[in-house]
Amino acid sequence: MRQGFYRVESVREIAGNIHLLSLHAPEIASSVRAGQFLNIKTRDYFLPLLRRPFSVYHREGDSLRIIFNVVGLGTRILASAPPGDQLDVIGPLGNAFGVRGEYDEAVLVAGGLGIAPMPMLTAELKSARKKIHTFLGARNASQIVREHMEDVSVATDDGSAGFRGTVVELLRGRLRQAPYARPKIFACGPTPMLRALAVLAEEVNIPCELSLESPMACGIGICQGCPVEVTGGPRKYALVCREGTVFDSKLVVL
Amino acid sequence: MRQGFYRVESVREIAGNIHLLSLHAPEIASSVRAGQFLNIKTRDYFLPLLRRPFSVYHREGDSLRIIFNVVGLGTRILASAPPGDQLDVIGPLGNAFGVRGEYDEAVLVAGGLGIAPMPMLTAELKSARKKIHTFLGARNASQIVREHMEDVSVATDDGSAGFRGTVVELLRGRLRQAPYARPKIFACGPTPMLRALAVLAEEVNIPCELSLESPMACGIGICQGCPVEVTGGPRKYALVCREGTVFDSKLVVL
Amino acid sequence: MAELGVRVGPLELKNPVLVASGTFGYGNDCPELSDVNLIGGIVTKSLSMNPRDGNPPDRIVETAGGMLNSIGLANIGVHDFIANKLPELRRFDTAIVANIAASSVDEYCGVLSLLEEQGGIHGYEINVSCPNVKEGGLSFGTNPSMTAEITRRLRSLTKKCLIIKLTPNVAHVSEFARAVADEGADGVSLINTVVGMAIDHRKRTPILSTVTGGLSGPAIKPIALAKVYEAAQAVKIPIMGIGGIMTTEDAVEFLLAGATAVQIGTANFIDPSASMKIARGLGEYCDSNNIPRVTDLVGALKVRTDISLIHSWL
Amino acid sequence: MAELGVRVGPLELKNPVLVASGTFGYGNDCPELSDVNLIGGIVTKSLSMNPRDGNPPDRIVETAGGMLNSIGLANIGVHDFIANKLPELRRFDTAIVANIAASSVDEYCGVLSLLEEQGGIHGYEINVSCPNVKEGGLSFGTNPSMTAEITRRLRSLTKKCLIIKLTPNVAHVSEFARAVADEGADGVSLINTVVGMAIDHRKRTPILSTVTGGLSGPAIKPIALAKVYEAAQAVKIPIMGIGGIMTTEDAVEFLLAGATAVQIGTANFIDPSASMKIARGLGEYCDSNNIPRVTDLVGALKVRTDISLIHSWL
Ligand SMILES: Cc1cc2nc3c(=O)[nH]c(=O)nc-3n(C[C@H](O)[C@H](O)[C@H](O)COP(=O)(O)OP(=O)(O)OC[C@H]3O[C@@H](n4cnc5c(N)ncnc54)[C@H](O)[C@@H]3O)c2cc1C
Ligand SMILES: Cc1cc2nc3c(=O)[nH]c(=O)nc-3n(C[C@H](O)[C@H](O)[C@H](O)COP(=O)(O)OP(=O)(O)OC[C@H]3O[C@@H](n4cnc5c(N)ncnc54)[C@H](O)[C@@H]3O)c2cc1C
Ligand SMILES: Cc1cc2nc3c(=O)[nH]c(=O)nc-3n(C[C@H](O)[C@H](O)[C@H](O)COP(=O)(O)O)c2cc1C
Ligand SMILES: Cc1cc2nc3c(=O)[nH]c(=O)nc-3n(C[C@H](O)[C@H](O)[C@H](O)COP(=O)(O)O)c2cc1C
Ligand code: FES
Ligand code: FES
Repeated sequence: MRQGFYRVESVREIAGNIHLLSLHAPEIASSVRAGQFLNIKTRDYFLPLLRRPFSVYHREGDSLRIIFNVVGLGTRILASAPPGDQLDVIGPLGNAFGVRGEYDEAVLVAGGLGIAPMPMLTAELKSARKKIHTFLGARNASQIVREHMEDVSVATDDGSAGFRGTVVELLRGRLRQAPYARPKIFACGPTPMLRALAVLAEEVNIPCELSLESPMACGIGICQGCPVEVTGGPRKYALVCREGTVFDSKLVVL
Repeated sequence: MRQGFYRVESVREIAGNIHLLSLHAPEIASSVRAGQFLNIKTRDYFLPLLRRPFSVYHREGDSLRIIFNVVGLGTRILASAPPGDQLDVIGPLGNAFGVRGEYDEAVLVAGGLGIAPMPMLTAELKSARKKIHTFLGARNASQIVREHMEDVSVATDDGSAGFRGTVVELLRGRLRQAPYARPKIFACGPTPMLRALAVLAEEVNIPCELSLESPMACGIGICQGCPVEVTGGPRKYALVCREGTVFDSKLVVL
Repeated sequence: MAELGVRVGPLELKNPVLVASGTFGYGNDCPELSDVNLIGGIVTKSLSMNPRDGNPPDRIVETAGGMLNSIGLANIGVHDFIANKLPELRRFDTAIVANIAASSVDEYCGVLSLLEEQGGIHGYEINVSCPNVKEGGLSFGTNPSMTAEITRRLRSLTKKCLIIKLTPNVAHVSEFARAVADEGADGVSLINTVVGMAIDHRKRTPILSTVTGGLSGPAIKPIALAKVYEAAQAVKIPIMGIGGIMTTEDAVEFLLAGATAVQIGTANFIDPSASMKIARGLGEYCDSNNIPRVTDLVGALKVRTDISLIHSWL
Repeated sequence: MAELGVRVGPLELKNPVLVASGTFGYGNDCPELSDVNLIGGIVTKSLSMNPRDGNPPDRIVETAGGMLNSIGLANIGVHDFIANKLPELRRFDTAIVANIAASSVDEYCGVLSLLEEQGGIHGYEINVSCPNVKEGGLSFGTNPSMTAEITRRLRSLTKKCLIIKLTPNVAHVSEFARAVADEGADGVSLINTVVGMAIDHRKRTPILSTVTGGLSGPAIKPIALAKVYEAAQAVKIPIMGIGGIMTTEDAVEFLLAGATAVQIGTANFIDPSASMKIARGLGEYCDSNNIPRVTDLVGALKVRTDISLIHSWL
């Protein structure tokens, strides 16, 4: 974990309202792992006040990429950040996906901007020699980003691309057809999707890791602002920013 | 008085930390008079919260120019406003200098950014066929702007250009040497300078108009936030934004 | 088109948006930039019996997301208002609410009585954030029994809409809301400004001539929402929500928290037609969300009840 | 090089900058990003007798120039703190101030007594913005006699620095400052967060699980300055100023208003080394303004005395 000013290399819109921002951040790039995030100060004064957390989407040499939707002021500012701009960034933050371990086929499941960590995860899985299957859910065809991902199946709410319905339904169907060999699920996306996925993983008894979101004030574990309810153990809550963002689906209550 | 979005044509630094911003504002340009000001929203959200008032510096066709120092956030934002940016502007505001009237020689006195209204005033005085003498005070040579002004004499605090001392001392000396024919003083600048000038005008008994500054919340007379103490008459205060910014030096207490 | 009309006691408003006292002059000060016929009502600058010069400069300073003011209730006095402002206000197709400020209970009564004799005033808003000269200048509004007494006395003088404007600078605003409701006020409006201060570290002086002033603007919206919600839980009389309302969504939040109407203050300084835009915006908001009556939003906040005391742990 | 040391009763601080309770974990949570040896002191997260889970999500929401939190005083409890945090804290070359929260006077006393037996704690800050279970959850801190009683009981248990942290959610904070000064507190710290609320107009729910929360950050700086100034006029004991301090100049403003030291809260979330930068900044500020001792700034505000009552007219 470090804090520094890093140069914006480029920002461009790669899909409907989805922007790709590239940062020159050698120190962070050298240590970041899939599932970790950056906490970015979008401006040097108090509006927005807090940093904005973004998963690391992709790494290329000294460059780190994030992708994001413009949803409010912070992302609006980032989307129009001029190349050369120096952003105050803290990272890498959070734990990471459990890439090592006893499984053979990795099943990646992402909804909406939940694709964000998948390209980096894909890269790590490949070097770990895991077989990869990717399931992406999006509102419609215009919202699909599939770069740097493998064996991609798509579900859209409106059926404008791939399966019509949720990505979890798509996966459920796929699992019915043919089981994977010693699979493990890695997921990121909206809470309702993760909730449904956790249920599915339980049913079919496949280990499942979820990357969670939470409003965050600090991102580094000092504000206690990002609780998620956890099962088993004395504590009722864990901190998403520090003990997560990746949790075993069996150990969290969504 | 109107409110509208007007396009930034250009912004450039014309002297040490002094910036010239040009706005395409036909409706305002057609009616503005020397000494009036614009109230500009520097951003479309709440930091800065309030508008920022700026005297109209110069008019050219449909274009209005303002010049300003970067002193804080609002001016910092304006100084880096990209051409094509649309600024929310209210104007023209305030009364104006009394160009018409019984005098022959106009004596313009400005300190620091008090030069702002002088070019427009000079233009109006010329069309009113008045003789013009301009006295500019600045911290040092690098802070002097003299475009669009006539018969300019300069005073600097450090003597790096013209007379060493205050512009009021410079004027006092000049008046000792040779009196003007039916003169009238028009001034804008820091309060201490205007105070000294009012005293001088009183002594030598020359009519004198001062353009005042005040913190302003609205600029249009609805907040009562910009009082200046006035003499004679029942009321203790007048509103700088609406009853001014130009006042007869005899009628205000600075 | 959704129904936007609301009622505050006997006062009928064609829509729930008013301009707040002291932030729009006397109501007719900038016709070039705003059309007051489009909003539910105008609350005038606070009126006292005699003209008030107000405080020395500086009266205004900007803060993070807000501003401090110390105007000192500068106003032309009720006589001048009646003679020179009211006739024009009568011509507007909007509710005129006269805001009254005073330094004694008798002065409140005197000003209201004078206005009561005039036509064209639809209601009164009482600014109790004023120094009670009898009590060495302590604000009426921080003393429940004083606030109640003012209400009782004024209630006996008018059948028109009587609204008491509460100060947020108290521990429990609900206590004050109850006190005035019990005395028959038709409504409460809140919040007035929050006491604040700004310092010039170079000069080592307070920026406002009066040391402290009143904080307003977006910075105080969360405080205002909490106070409005607290008052709404405590009393049944209508509430006018005030504090940092800049957008239509802000106004909706106040309605959900329990306000029947809202007042726009600081936003007028930044955009003199802010209140008109919000009034129109509320109509569009209702239409696009299939809300037949704006009153359907009032107090419609859904609050979990499974969380007890802990909410007082911050 | 200016002298930056200050004293709060028996507590000596090498410089007047501390990190505020609950905004820096237990003090040793982010060594990679900040060096606590550079600041005057650490105020720990509020400690209660038993561990507290804290409130359900959402606990955080950003507002204009500020943020609301409803953490619910989630903490590991004093026993775990003593066993697992204190040993590390002892190694730091900075003052350790243990902040205590409780739901009964006895709990306050119990927690302090446990800490009193340990070495390495230089003082206590008492968070009285807690629900008094006996009183149906009304906050201790909004009741002067309760606040006084807590002070009296704790004073009898320790000779170490005892600081009472006051809530701003009262009409007259000076009343509370006086009450605790009279009971022998070594200092007061203020302000704690301001009660506020945020609403999701789409879901029509409060954003915080507990409906209301505590407002902090730049938005409340003017409120905090006014409260600190009011307290400084009322009592002679040292004051720790808190509220929206983001820069060295902000800190200077609090000192001028009468604070002997300052605490940095929300700023830590945005920049974990904010307090260290401000501590260094204060030294540079003094040097470049030829101020030999930082204490020369304390209460150095120049206030006009020719303006009387009117300051209560807003
Ligand atoms: C660990 C983590 C990783 C994330 N990664 C990505 C990513 O890779 N791509 C992406 O597009 N978005 C991501 N998000 C969501 C992203 O942080 C928000 O979209 C962003 O903060 C919105 O800021 P804003 O000012 O534009 O929106 P606003 O709505 O104006 O923000 C207001 C406040 O709400 C918070 N907020 C808003 N949306 C979210 C959200 N979904 N989760 C948490 N806080 C939120 C903001 O941080 C801010 O404090 C991530 C969130 C977290 C917690
Ligand atoms: C009628 C009028 C005309 C002006 N014309 C010019 C001009 O032509 N050129 C120029 O450079 N400046 C001019 N000023 C001053 C200019 O408005 C301020 O420099 C500017 O508002 C600073 O904004 P900021 O956010 O950069 O500074 P900040 O210091 O961050 O502003 C903080 C607050 O203080 C107010 N403020 C700061 N300085 C002044 C000031 N000198 N007078 C009034 N309010 C101030 C701001 O408006 C804002 O509300 C004028 C002021 C007035 C009242
Ligand atoms: C410059 C200014 C002047 C005000 N004058 C008055 C007044 O005369 N009487 C009154 O009751 N409230 C007055 N207020 C308070 C506002 O009516 C309103 O309650 C407060 O500003 C909060 O709303 P806002 O955040 O939308 O501004 C004034 C506020 C400001 C900013
Ligand atoms: C997330 C958060 C948690 C806090 N927890 C505590 C706490 O446990 N005990 C306490 O006395 N104050 C607590 N506070 C209040 C701060 O210590 C401080 O008084 C307040 O935030 C104002 O300062 P600021 O504006 O610099 O943040 C907390 C504040 C925040 C934002
Ligand atoms: S965001 Fe602060 S602890 Fe997680
Ligand atoms: S600035 Fe509002 S009245 Fe002059």
